[in-house]
Formats: sequence, structure tokens, C-alpha cells
Amino acid sequence: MSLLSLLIFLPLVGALAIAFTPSKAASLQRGIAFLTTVVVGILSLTVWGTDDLASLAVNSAWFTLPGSQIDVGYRLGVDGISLLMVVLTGILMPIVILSTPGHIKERVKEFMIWVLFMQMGMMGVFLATDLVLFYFFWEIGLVPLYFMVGIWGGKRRLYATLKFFLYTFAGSVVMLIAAIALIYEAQSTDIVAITNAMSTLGVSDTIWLFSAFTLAFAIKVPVLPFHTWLPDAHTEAPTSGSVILAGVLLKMGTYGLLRFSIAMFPAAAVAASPYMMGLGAIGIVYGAFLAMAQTDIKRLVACSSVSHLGYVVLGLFALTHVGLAGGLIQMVNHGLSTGLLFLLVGMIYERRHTRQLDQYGGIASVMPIYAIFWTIAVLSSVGLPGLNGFVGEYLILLGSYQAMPFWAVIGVTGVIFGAIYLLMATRKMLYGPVVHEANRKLTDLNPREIGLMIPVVVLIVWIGVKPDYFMGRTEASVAAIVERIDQAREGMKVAELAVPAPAAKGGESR
Amino acid sequence: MEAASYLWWIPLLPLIGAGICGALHLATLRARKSNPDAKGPAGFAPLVASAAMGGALIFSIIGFLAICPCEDNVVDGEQIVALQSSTWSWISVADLRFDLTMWLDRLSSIMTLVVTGVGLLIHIYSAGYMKGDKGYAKFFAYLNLFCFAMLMLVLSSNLLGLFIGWEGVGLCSYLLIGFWYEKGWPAEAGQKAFVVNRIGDAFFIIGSFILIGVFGTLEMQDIGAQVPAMIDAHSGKLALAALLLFGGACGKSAQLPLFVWLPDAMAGPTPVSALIHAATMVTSGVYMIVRLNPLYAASPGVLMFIGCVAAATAFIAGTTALVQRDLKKVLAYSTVSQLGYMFLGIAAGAWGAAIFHLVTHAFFKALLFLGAGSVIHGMHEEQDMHKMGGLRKHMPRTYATFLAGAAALSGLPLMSGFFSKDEILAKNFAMGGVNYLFWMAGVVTAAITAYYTWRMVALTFFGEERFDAKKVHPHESPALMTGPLFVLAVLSIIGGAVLGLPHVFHLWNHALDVWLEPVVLGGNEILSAQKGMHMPLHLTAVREWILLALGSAVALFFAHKGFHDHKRGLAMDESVQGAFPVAHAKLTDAWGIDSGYARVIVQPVKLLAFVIAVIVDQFAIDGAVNGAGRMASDFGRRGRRLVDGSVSCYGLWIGAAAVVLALTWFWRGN
Amino acid sequence: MTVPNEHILFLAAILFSIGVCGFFIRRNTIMVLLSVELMLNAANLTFIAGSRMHSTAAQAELSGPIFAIFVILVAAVEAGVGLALVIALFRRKQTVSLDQLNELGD
Amino acid sequence: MSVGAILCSLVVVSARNPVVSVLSLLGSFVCLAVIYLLAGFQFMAAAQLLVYAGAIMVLFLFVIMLLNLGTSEEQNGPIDRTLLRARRIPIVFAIGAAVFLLTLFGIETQQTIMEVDPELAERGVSSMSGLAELMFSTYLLPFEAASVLLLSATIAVIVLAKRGRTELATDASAEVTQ
Amino acid sequence: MTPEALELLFTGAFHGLGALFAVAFGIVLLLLAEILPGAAKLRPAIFVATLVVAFLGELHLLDEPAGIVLGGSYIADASTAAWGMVFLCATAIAWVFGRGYYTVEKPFQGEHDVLMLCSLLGMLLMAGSGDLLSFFIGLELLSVPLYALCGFRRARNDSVESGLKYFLLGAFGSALFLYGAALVYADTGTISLLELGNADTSDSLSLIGYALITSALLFKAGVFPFHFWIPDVYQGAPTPVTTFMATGTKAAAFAFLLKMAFMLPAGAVASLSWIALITIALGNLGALVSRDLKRMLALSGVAHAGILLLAVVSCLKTGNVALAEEAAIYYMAAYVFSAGGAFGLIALLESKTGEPTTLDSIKGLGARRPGMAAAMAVFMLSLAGIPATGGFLGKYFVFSTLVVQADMAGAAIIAILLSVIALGYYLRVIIAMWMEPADEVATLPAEPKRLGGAAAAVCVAMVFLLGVLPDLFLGLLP
Repeated sequence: MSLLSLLIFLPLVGALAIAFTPSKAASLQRGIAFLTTVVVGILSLTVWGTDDLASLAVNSAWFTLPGSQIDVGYRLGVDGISLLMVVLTGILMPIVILSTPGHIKERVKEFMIWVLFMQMGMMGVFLATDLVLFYFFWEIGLVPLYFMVGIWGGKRRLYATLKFFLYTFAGSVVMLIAAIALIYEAQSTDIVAITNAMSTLGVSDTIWLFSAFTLAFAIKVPVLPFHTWLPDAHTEAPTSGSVILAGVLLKMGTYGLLRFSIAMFPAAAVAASPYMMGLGAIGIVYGAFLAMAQTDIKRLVACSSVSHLGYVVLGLFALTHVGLAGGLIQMVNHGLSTGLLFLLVGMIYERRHTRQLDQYGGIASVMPIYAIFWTIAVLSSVGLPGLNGFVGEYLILLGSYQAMPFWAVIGVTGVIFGAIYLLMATRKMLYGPVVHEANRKLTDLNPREIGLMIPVVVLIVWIGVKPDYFMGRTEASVAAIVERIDQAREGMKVAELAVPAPAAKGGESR
Repeated sequence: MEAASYLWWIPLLPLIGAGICGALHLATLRARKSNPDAKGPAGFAPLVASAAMGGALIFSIIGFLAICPCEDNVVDGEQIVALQSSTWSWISVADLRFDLTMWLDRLSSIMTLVVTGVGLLIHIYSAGYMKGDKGYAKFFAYLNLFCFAMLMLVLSSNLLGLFIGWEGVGLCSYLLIGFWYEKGWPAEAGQKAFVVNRIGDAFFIIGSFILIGVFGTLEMQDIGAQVPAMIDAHSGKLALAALLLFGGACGKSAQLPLFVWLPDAMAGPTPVSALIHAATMVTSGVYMIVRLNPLYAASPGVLMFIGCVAAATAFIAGTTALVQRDLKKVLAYSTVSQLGYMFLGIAAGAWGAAIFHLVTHAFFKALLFLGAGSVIHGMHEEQDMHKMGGLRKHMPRTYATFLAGAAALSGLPLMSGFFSKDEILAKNFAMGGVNYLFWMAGVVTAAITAYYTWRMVALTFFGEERFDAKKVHPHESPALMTGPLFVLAVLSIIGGAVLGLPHVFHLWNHALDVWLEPVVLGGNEILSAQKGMHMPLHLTAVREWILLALGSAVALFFAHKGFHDHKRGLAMDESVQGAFPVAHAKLTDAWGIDSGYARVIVQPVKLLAFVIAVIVDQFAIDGAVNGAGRMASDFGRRGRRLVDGSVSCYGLWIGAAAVVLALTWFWRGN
Repeated sequence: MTVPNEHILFLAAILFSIGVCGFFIRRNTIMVLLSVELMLNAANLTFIAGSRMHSTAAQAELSGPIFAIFVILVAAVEAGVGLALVIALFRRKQTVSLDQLNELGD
Repeated sequence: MSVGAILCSLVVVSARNPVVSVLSLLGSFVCLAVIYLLAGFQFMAAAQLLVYAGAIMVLFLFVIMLLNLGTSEEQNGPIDRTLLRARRIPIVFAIGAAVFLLTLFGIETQQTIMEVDPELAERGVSSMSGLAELMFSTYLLPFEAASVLLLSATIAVIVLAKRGRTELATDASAEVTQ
Repeated sequence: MTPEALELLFTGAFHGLGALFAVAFGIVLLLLAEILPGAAKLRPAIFVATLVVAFLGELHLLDEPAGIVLGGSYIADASTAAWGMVFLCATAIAWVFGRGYYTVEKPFQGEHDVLMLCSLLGMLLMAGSGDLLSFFIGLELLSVPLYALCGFRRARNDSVESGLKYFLLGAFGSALFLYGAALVYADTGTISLLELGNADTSDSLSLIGYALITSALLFKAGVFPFHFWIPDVYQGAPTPVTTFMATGTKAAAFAFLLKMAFMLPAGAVASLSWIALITIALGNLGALVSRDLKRMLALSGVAHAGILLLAVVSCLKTGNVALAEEAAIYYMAAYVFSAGGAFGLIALLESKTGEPTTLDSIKGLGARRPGMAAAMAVFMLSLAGIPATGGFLGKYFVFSTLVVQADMAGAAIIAILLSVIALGYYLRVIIAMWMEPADEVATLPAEPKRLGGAAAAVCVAMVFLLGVLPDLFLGLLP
């Protein structure tokens, strides 16, 4: 069984193993889950280690679509773009498992099973190079989170989980129709083949396919105005759920935008880029303002997610090399810093059982180590140079400035607002006198909690200090996409000369 | 270019020191967990931190010696003017490269010496000042971290590398202002400082984008070299970039309209105010502009704008300082005003003068702050001058050194401040045109400065003792604190004469001008080309003397007046307050600018946030989403009403449908 | 005397329509059943007419009549089952009114 | 004859008393049988009389008598229902009329094949043998299936209407459900 | 009639009609088992054996289709066989879950089984019928037993009511069909599908006739506006019978609709696709607001019928019967196992307490009967068309015929968006079972019998097989 298949199916094996444990043996189930995820993490690191990624690809027949000669294959592969995501997933999951003892007290068995299912889905999404297979994992990924939020979530969990599932599902079914049409247009389900076939087409041929795919991903990311499911889901989800959601699940959306919307339909992407950039930039500011008004710390972090993913969208749809690279690295950054924030929120919630900011204050003097981690997380997500956030944000803004200065400038204001709400939250939580007696007897982080956050912090600093090490692996893939985009631009220039097409905006935005 | 990788140690040593001190702090915390009043290893922190700074100082002296003009620095007939360390490749995308290189040229060597030197002194001072604070080790960790960031800022050859330091010092000032966060308002002050700085940084970032667009790099040497070639093609873009970067400088160096954070920053421990908010960080804007002098020289319009902003800032801040009661607030506003002075120098294209004033100001303002700290320390954290007075006999050493600082700040003849101010004024005078106005503003500000400085001295050290002698027992600070004071006092007295004696004295030539000459060459050439006059400008001896005389006269007169108005006590203050209550109130509140922001910006932003979160997001967008769901179930219930559950009703639907079907096909069929 | 086919078809149509109306307006289950029988006969008539229309002297087209015969059989079956159900209903509710079929739904 | 059939069937759907309508249905069947005869389908006519008039109608009468539904039940039953129905009656007739008119129009367009060759008419279309041959060759399968159908019908009737095996239990549960 | 003619007539007949014979034989055996003393305990064995033999017959038929037999009254080709298998599976599921469901009616179990087989026979006949007559007989053979089965629990009002409702409307439906067939015959002079296919059907008489026939079929398939009876009847009928109707009857109706689609006029495309869309909308919306599980599933079945109707439309538009049929069969197969399984589980839940199953009564099922709840969740997800379940691939195939062959992407998008509503109530079932605490009053549902549990497991397995290894089944299809 090949490495990539192992990445996908080891979690499944683990889940089955857990399914056969006695339902009371919580620690055993935790152990199995942790072991599995650690092994998967190590495997993902070996993937990172291999230089010739193409050699890992898997391609075997699955079934043939009725009424055609199109073979749906079990095709797996990894390239610069998915590599980062795979490693991120691999590293984050053990941390998630390790964080569960605090907040998952009952029905541990089911939870562990779902977490592992989740990992299978996410790995599948990032590794599949077959459209049908991709869609398979894409929708399977919804189910575990639906259960996680619905069973272990907060008060309004049922509302949140139903909303999340319906919303994302609505997007993906539209994508399904588009995928069907796409498959038959390209007479293949191999994503690479489809990309080669599609990326040469003009705007008018691909615009509706592009729109359908983009809609699905935009809901998942989420891009304004499809974001309202996210704060609810985040707020109601258990800590580990939020971490997965922020850390990896949302990246499925941005990953899809890059892999499909942009790489497959460059012409349409060029045409749409001003609007998408606009959505991204507005999303940055909008999310920031949203966060400013929150009194629930977890909801605040969730809204900050909206803002940060606005950066990613802005960068990706700048369609410049810098912007794409920045967006790609920012996906990882957001996963790390927001994931860390959610972990921290969860840890304080487990101690204090409230998420209202005004219930806190002066935590820094009670839990100094907690304060240190919190500060690091905040600084990384306000984009302090030397930490990971800055690299992504700067490149994204630079890239989008090269494309459309206006939206870049709007985006830059996010740097200010981001500082405002995050520091505000920090102040209200950590600083000031200890007003509530309940806070006075809070215990500081225990070794487990510290230990599970250390890797994240290390990565945050590492990416900040030596981003080249990470971006080097993605460079080639990004360059390939940029090449497609430039070809598309050339094509549209020609089309412009021939007939003044309305779709020329993207062309000018360079 | 000499490869000198030891330059890396200059910033890294403080960083390592910070790490160790942090560890010490954690160790102390662990120790406290068992018994709350355990000392823990915190005591080693100052040693470690100072050692780190000392090391940095040594390395920067080595670097300094390696580039100072003497024959063993001449390599095959060429004088070494700069050192370059090995390169850390940081970000590289497509054809863009952002590398980190330590670049020690004559400008950055001065800055390094100031930062490490003054920094070291302040570290020593803090060892005494912060004794017994429960965050002792943490404090030194932050302080070292700050020095690391500051040194990155001055040493890195890349604008983005500079930005690392730029934001790093911002972070440290945030942490240090909020050092006593339990009190609450320091934390708010820190947050304010960070956010206001962020506004400037936003401008800075956009400016850097433009530079990348024009030059394709952020290596400041390359930019400087390429500017002349670009002037004709991209003058507009260059001006815009310069303007935006100055926006960044406004944030860091507390110029209008972004100066509001600095007075609040006094919430931090006094050594912090001395190091960060007087000597080093706040001057980094000036440094950055001088470092990019060709760029600014290429856009005279921006220089003029800078002049206006600087003049306004200097004047407004000065006037505000006149009426403050809080000792540190006076110094804070004075700092703002002095920074305005430095930018006035830049406005005149007098890069050297700006740096000159930067250095002297670092000396005497650090001195004054530390002195004030010593006073406050002795007065048990009392900062209100109206509750002081007559302290000279209680703390003579502090008093003596404070006098030296005051003299320098007020620009009494032959003090360091005297020379640096005079040079700035002279250059503006020489430049003529609009700069005459700047000159006048400078003179007025000089007068104001002299006045409030001596008011401060009088209120603090003279007059009757206005504090409750039973509760407060003023005492001199330990030698650990006064020692640095003396060093700085000496520097602020002689520093001016040594570094920048005007050539009219014909004793020795203007050391700083000569020293900086290769750095500012690019800017000067461009300016000369534009204005058709030879930079740096020189006045005729006569005018020079007249200006010097005028300067000393103004300084002496107003210093004397300020001293005499207040040495008797509060009479003057009270009479002024009684006479013009409104004006006085406005002045105290920095012309109402700060509170104005609160009304005009902060409140609206909060309101907007609320509107977006509640009205737009919850009602409009989410309302639509949930509305869809509700609509579905409504339709579902309506759908039930299509039938009443009776057979004939179902049958009717069937029959009707059959007929309709038949009709449609029929009608289509023929 | 030979009957023209139109007449038969007309008659069938009329009977069918009457049956349909009866099916809807009557509430007595048995009456409804009778209406259905009426409709079935209309179908039969039409089959007959069709067979006549398409038969020639040489070759008679007989699938229509056969269909009709089967229809008679089916009519019998339905009558039987239907009446059985009616009886079951009557046993439960002592009535055969359709209005009594109103318990289902939520 | 057709007039008679139509009149009878009108009575069928309009009569208040089930017995009356059954009898009038009988009448209309007789008319139809005559029409079959005239149209030349002797066997059909016979089947019509025997099976329909003979068997089915008797069954109906039997059930009506068994449940002694002497009079119709239109009076009882909730009043709003009847109102509802009253509102529906136009639709009902509209549907009926529509079916009729559609067919009418359809027939009008088919004039070509409407006339019958007289020689066929007087000989009669369906010969027993012809029918039989067809039924046992081409339509053998439906024929066999029909037998199963009858079988299932009998079983169905037994299941639905037979007293006995389960009565006690049934009544018991009837109490429960009421 | 010459022997040669007979020879010709009966070539391949016995091989082609294998399944029919098997079932008929089974019926007889069951009846004998009723009569003979002590043979009663053989009944289950006989039933199962019948189904198995019939299944083998169909398998055999898949490999070598016998083609048209008995002078065109029956078409024994591969697709007939495939449909036949679907019917057999449906019957098997309904029957297995029916074991131990009846309490009062236990003595009539034998008749119950016989009627089920009769109905099955009707389905097989319908699917393979080569002319309107045999189809009609098949239809009646399907319906008459079902009337009885709906009213099977004659001790309960709801059961009788549903039986009578179903019967009256069914009779009306067959009357419509008959008159339609008669009109078509009057116009063309034939009832054989083949000849009808060649005959010119643009005449108004045939048009009316086809309209009436189609209405009757749509009535059986339960498509708007012929579907209003469905919730009532399904709710009132004994749950095993509901299972049988929901899966089998629907399948049979669509099998014949696909067969005769090519005869419908071109104008039908528009009207039928509209009908389909409205059906999906009404079905889902109705299910969304009903708390009774049987009713909800009944209405969801309506929605699924709408989607299948879209397959018919695409086949009607393109004339490519094979592809649409393949998609429809796959979809139907997936539906049989998921919906059949779901209804079956409801039967198991009800089998102890005769109480109806509602969203409230299944609260907290996940904690008390995890196995059942898990299976139910799988069925729900499959009905919703989540990948790795058969429902997804079925949906995929149907929509791909629609988008690609018929080039009706617009309709497809509307339809699939409407089907998102469906997710709403499927998820609510899962929520009730897994995410809501049981209210104390709720009685603990019966521990599923070994048989029922096994059946549920088999259904789950099939759902996943259909979803993950489609080649196993696509290979069988024509």
C-alpha cells in the first residue's frame, strides 16, 4: 500500500480499531487515536522529506462512468500546493487529540472515531487527483464535523451544526453539477488532465463552471457574504472541533479555490479577479469590525478567522506570483495561529466555563504561562514581523498591490483593525486587576497543555524566521499556475484586439 | 565591502540575553509557586542583561573602529566606510528577494553606539530602579528584547529588515508601557501606543510596495544609488513613497497627527521612558529618513510638508509642556517637540544636523528622564510637580545632573543642545524660502523650551516643600542609579561641542558632518542639483555668529524667566490657570487633539463595528440565511393545504392533472 | 342496421364523463364503486369501436375485444375487493361514507 | 339504445338510494349489451350480460342489503365538508366536460376510418374461434396472469372480510383502538 | 393454428419467463402449505426459496436475454431482468422486516406472504410486458393484493382507511389507464408496444390516450399532482407493506414509464420536467414539516420519484433509453436498500409498541440502540446522497444523464438545490437519534430480532457497496 493511501486509510483503520474497544475504555481509545494520528503525522513528514513528489502518485482503476469510456480512477498525488496542507493536517491532528481530555469527557469513543474519519476526509481532499474521488472526500469531510458540533457542542449546537451542513452542502451540490459537466467536457476525471484541457479555454466557455466551483469553495472558506455559518459553528463546536475547522477544514476551501477555480479556469479567474479581490479585501475589514463588536472571546476569534481568510482570498485572486505564494503560506499561518488561539480559548473555558470577555481580566497575573502563549498567538495573527503571520500578510498585500492597488490599500487597513480587536481582547483578558474572585484561583497550564502547544509555537517562529524553507517547496507549483494565468492573459489580450470583450477587466488589473 | 559577520552579534547578544532573562523570570515564577515571597534567580537578570548590552557595545565599538578614518582601515587605497555581515536569506518569491544583512556604515555605527551605550547605562540604572519589582527579570528580558529590535532596526540593510526592528520596538514599547498591567491604564496606554504605531506602519507598508514597484528591491543602498536615475521617470511615485514612509515615521516618532500615544506612554516605568520614548525608539523615524536621504532629497515637496508638520508639532507640543503638572508629562511633550526639531532639520536637508540633535537629545533627554525617575523614586512614585519643591537638598546628586540636562535641553550656550539646535536653525535660515518660517517656529519653540524646562527645574527642586513631610521622606537614590546620571550629564554638557562644533569657532571642525559625509552624499548631490546651491549649506561667519548670539540670548532670557516665575512656588501656575481657565484646560489637553480623536475616530469606529455586527451581519445577511430556512417550512405547511385529506380531493387533483396534461400535449401536438 | 362508430365513441365518452363526475360527487363508497364500473364500461365500448374501425373483411382486429373481456374480469375483481374493503370499513365505523376516511395525516 | 344507456347512467350517479342506482346501472349495462350485439360482438354481449349484469350487480345488491344501506347517508357527515364539496362541483363537471370534449375533438379528427364496411358489419366482427385463438396464443400470458389475479382477489377478500380466526383478537384490539 | 406457429410462439418463452414461473409456483406451494397440516412452518423456507430461484432466473436472463416471447406480449431482455432483481430485493427486504411485525394478524401471515408474492408477480409482469394488455393485468395483479395488504390490519382504523383510499384511487387510476389505452387502440388499432412505437401517434386521440395512460402511471409512481394519496396510505398501511410499496411499486411504475417513454409526444419533455421539479419541491417541503417518520419518508420518496422522473425526461428527450434506464435502475437499487432499510427499521421500532414512530419517539435512540441508530443514520445519509453511499452515485448517474445527454443543466441545478432541502429533514432524524437526550416517557424500543438486525446490516452493506464499488453492479446492467 502506497504512502499516500496509508495517509488516507490509516485513520480509518484506527477508527475501526477504536470501534471494537469497550465503550468505557476512554483512555485506550484516546491512546489508539493519538497513536494513529502520530503515525500519520510522521508519514506526512516523510512525504515532506521526499524530493520527487511525483514518484508518490497512485493511479489505479476504480470504475467506468456508464454510457461513456471515462474511467474514474483511484488517483492520488501530491504537489507543492497540497504538500503544505497535508503536513499541516498531519501535524495538527495529534495536537487535537492531545487537547481532548480537557473538554471531551463523555462519548469519547464516538468522538475519537469521528476525529479519525475527519482526518481521512481531509487527507483525501488534499491528496485526491481525481475529480470524483475529490468530491467523495470533500463531502465525507462534512459528516464528522456535523457530529462533532452536534453532539459535543455548546448550547445552540443543533442550530449551528444544521446550518453548517446545509450551507456547505448547498454549495457543493452546485459544484457537483459543474463537475459532471466538466468531466464530460474534458472526457476525463483526472484533475491534471482536466486542468490541461480547461486552462486553455476562454472566459465565455468556462465562466459558469468557474462560478459554480468558486461558489462552493467560497462558502467553505468562507468568503463574504457566505460567512455567517462560521461564527456559529466555531462558537458552538468543542475546542478540538474548532481547531480542526480553523486549522484544516477551511483550508479545503482556499485549497479548492487555488487548485480548481484558479488553476483550472485561469481565464475566468482573471476576469473575476477584481470582484474576488474586492470580496477578500472587504472581508478583511468586515471581519475585523465584526470581531471588534464581539463580547464572546471564542466568537471573536471566529470572526478574526473571517478576516484572515479574507487575506488569503485577496492574495490568491491577485493572480500574481507573490500573491499566490503569500496566500498559500497564509493558509498554513492561519491554521497555526488561529488554531493556537482556539486551543487557548478552550483551555481557559475548561477552567472558567465562560467565554464572556467581561468575566476575565488580570489573567496574566494568575496564569503567566498561559499569558505568554496567548501573547505569542495574538502577535502571530496580528502579523508581527519575525512571526509567521507577517510573511503571509506582507506578500499577499504586496501581490495584490501589484494587481490592484486599491484593494491592497483597503486590505492594509486590516493591519490596523486586526491590531485593535486582538489587543483589545488581550487587554480585557490578561491585563488589568483581577476583578472576579473566580479568576483568582485559576491554575496555570499543565505540562500536557504546554507540550501540545509547543510544536505550534515552534512552527510559528520557524515560518516567521525562515519562510524560504517552506515556500521553497511550493515555488514550482505556484510558478506553474502563474504560467497558466499569464497564458490566459495573453489569450484574452488577443481576444480583446479581436472583439472588445467585457471580460477584459482582469487583464487590465495587472 | 568588508564581510564582518560579528555584526550579527550586536543584535543577537541582547536577544540571547532576553531569552536568558525570560528563563530566569519563569524560574522565579516556579519558585514563587511554592512560597509567594521567594526571591528566585531573578537577581541575576540585570547582570545577564547588562552583560549582553556590554557585549553589544563592545562589538559596535569594534565595528566603529573598523570604519573610522585611519590608515589601517585603508584597503588598497580605499577607505572602508561600511561593513557588511553575512546574509540570511529570508523571503524570496519569484524575482523578489528580502534578505537580512547587518550593514554598519557611519550612520548606523553612530546609532548603534547610542543605542548600546545609552542602553547599557539605562540597564544599570534600572537594576537599581526596578529593584523589588515582582517582574524584575521580566523587565530586563523586555529591555534586552527591545535593544535587539532597535539594533535590528538600525543595522539591517533592507527596508523590510528595518521593518522587523520597527515593529519589534513597537511591540517592546507595548509590553513595557503595559509593564504594570495590574493597574489597568498602563495596559490601555500600551494598546494605544501599538495601535497608533500600526496606523503609521500601514503607511510604511504601502510605501514599501511603491518602492518595490519602482526599484524592484528594498535594499536601501541600492535604492539610494538608483534614485538619481529614477527622478525624472517616477518623481511622482518617489514623492508618494517618501510621503507614506514619513507617515510611518510620524507614528514612530510621535509627530502630528499621531503623537498622541507618547504622553500616555509615560505609564511605563521611567527607565523605559528614558530609553524608548526619549533616546532611541522615537528617533527611529528620523534615522529611517536620513538613511533614505536620497529618496527624500528627490522630493522637495515632501520635505516641505515634513517641515510644516515638524514645525506645528514642535510648537504645539512645546506649548502643551508649558502647563503640565506631571513631571514626566512635561518631558514627554518636550520630547515630542524636540523630535519636531529633528524633522525641521530634515526639512532643511540638514541630515547631519538632524542626527546631531538626535544624539544630543538622546543624551540629555535620557538624563532628564532618569533624573525624573530618580526624583519619583525618591518621592515614592509621586509625579506631580505641584507636590514637590525644594528637593535640591534632599537629593543633591540628582539635582546636579538634572541641572546639566536642563541646561542642555534649554539650549544654554555651549551645552550640547545649544549647538545641535543652533545648527538646525542655521540650516533652515540658510535654506531660505519657506524654511524661514520653519526657522521662526524653531526660534519660538526654543524660547518655549527654555521656559518650561526651567519651570520644571524650579517647581521640582526649588521653592518650599509642598509635600507632606510626615508621610514622604525624599531620599537620594543609590549609586547604581546616580552613576549613569553623571555619565550622561557629562555627555550632555560636552557632547555638543565635541561632535558638532560650528566651524566658525575654528577650533576643530564639525566632526559629525565630516563623519556622515559619505552617507548623506547622495541626498546632498540631488538637493544641490535641484536648488542650484551647494549642500551642505554654510552661512557666512557673520550670520552664523548673529544666529548663535540670538539663540543664546533667547535661551538665556526665557530660561531665566521660566526659573524666576516659578522658583517661589505655584503662584504663577495658579494665576495663569485663573486668568485663562479655558485656554489652560485646552493646553493641558494638548490642544484637545487627543480627546478630539476619541470623539471623531474612536467612537465612530465602535459604532460602525456595532452596526456591522448586529444590523448588517445578524439581521441582513444571517437573517436572509435563516429566512430561507423558515420560508421552506412555511411553504411546507402551505403545501399541506393543497388537499383536505379526502379521497375525492385527491381524485380531483388526479383528474384535473390528467386533463391538463392531455390539453397541453394536445395543444402542442397540433 | 349498423351502428356508426362515432356514436359508439361518443356514447363511451359521455359515459366516461358521467362516471368521472359520479366518482367525485358521491360520498357513498358503493356509489363511487358503481361510477368506476361505469368508466370501465366506457373503456370497453371504445375498445369495441376501435376493433371495428380497424377490422377489415379479410382480417379482423380482435385484441380490442379481448382487452374488453379482460376488463370485465378485472371489473369483477375490483368489485369484489372493493366491497370487501367496504365491509371492513363498515365493521369499524358502521358507515360507508367517504367522509369517515379522515384519520390519517399529522 | 345509447340514449337509454346515457339516461340510466345519469340516474346511477344522481340517485339518492344505492339500490336504485344499482338497478339503473343494470339497465345501462343491458343497453350496452344490445349495442355490442348490434355492433357485431355477440360474445361480448353475452359476457356483458352474464358477468356484469348477472354476477357483479348481484354482488353489489347483496352487499348493500347486508349492510342495509337502505337510504343514502348524504345527510349525515360534517356540514363543512359538504360545503367544501359544493364548492368543488363546478370543477368536477369541468373535468367531465373537458374529457368529453377532448375525446369529441379527437374523434372528429379521425373521420377517415369511421365508416365500417357493411359486409363485415353483418357478418359480425368477432368470431368465438378468432377470439379464442388469440387469447390462447398471443395473450396467453395475460390470461394466465389473470388467473393468478382472480386467485389473489379471492385471498384478498378472505383476508379482508372473513370473520373467524382473528375475530376475538380483532374485537379486543378494536376496543383498544377506539 | 399450425404447430410451427406455436413453436415460434413459445421459443425461449420458458427460459424468458423463468422468474414468473418461479414466483407463480411459489404461490401455489405457499397455499398448499397453508392447507396441509403441519406444513405451515415450511412457509418461510418456501418464500425464501421462491425468491432465490426467481433471482437466479433473472441472473440467467441477464447473461442471455431471450428477447421477445409469446408474440410480443412479454419482452425478456436484460433490463427487464435487472428491474426484476430490484423488485425481488424490495420484496425480500419488506418480507424480512415484516417477520414478527404482526401480532393480532399473525394467523393471516400465510395469506400476507401469498399476496406479497402475487404483487411481486404483477411487478415482474409490468416490467417485462410487451403490450398494454399484459401491462394492465400486471398492474392489477400488483395493485389488488396491495389493496388488501394496506387494509391488512383490519382491526385498525388507519389501516382500513389507507386500504380503502388506495383502492378507490387505484381503481380510478386503472379506469383512466383503460380509457386511455382504449383511445390509443381506437386510433392505432394495436396494443403492442412495438407497433405503437412505429405507429404515428401524433393524432389527437392517441395524445389524449397517452396523457391518460401517463397520468395513471404517474399516479402509481406517486408524482405531483398524483402523489397526495401517498403520505396517507403509507402512513396507514402496515409498515412492511409500506416498505414494499415505497420501493417495489415505484420501481415497477418507472420501469414501464421508461419502456413507453419513447412513445410520448415531444411536448411531454417540458411538462414532465416541470412536474418533476414541482414534485421534488413539494415532496421535500412536505417532508420537512412532518414529524411522523413514515410520512416523512413517504414524502421524501415522492421527491425521489421526481428525480427519477427527470431520468425519464432525459431518456424521452434523447431517445437514449439504455443510459437513462441504467441510471434509473442504479438509483432505484440504491433507493430500495436505503429507503427499504429505513422503513424496515421503523417496522422494527414499531414491532413492540404499535405506536407510530415520530421524531420525538426516536430521541436518544443512539444511546439506547446504537446499532439501529447507526444503520438509520447511514440510510438517511444515503437518501441525502452523501458520497460513499449508493445514494450519491445514483444521484450522480441520473444527473449526469440529465446534464450531459439531455443538456438540461438548468433543471439539474434547480433539482439538486431543491434536494438540499431534503438534507434538512434527514439530518433532523440523525439529530433526534444522536444529539438529543431521550425523554423519560419514551418506551425503550424492542431489541431487534436477529433476523431484522441481519437484514439491516445487509442493507447497510449494500448501501456502501453500491456507493464504493459501483463496478460490481454496473457490470450487471445492460
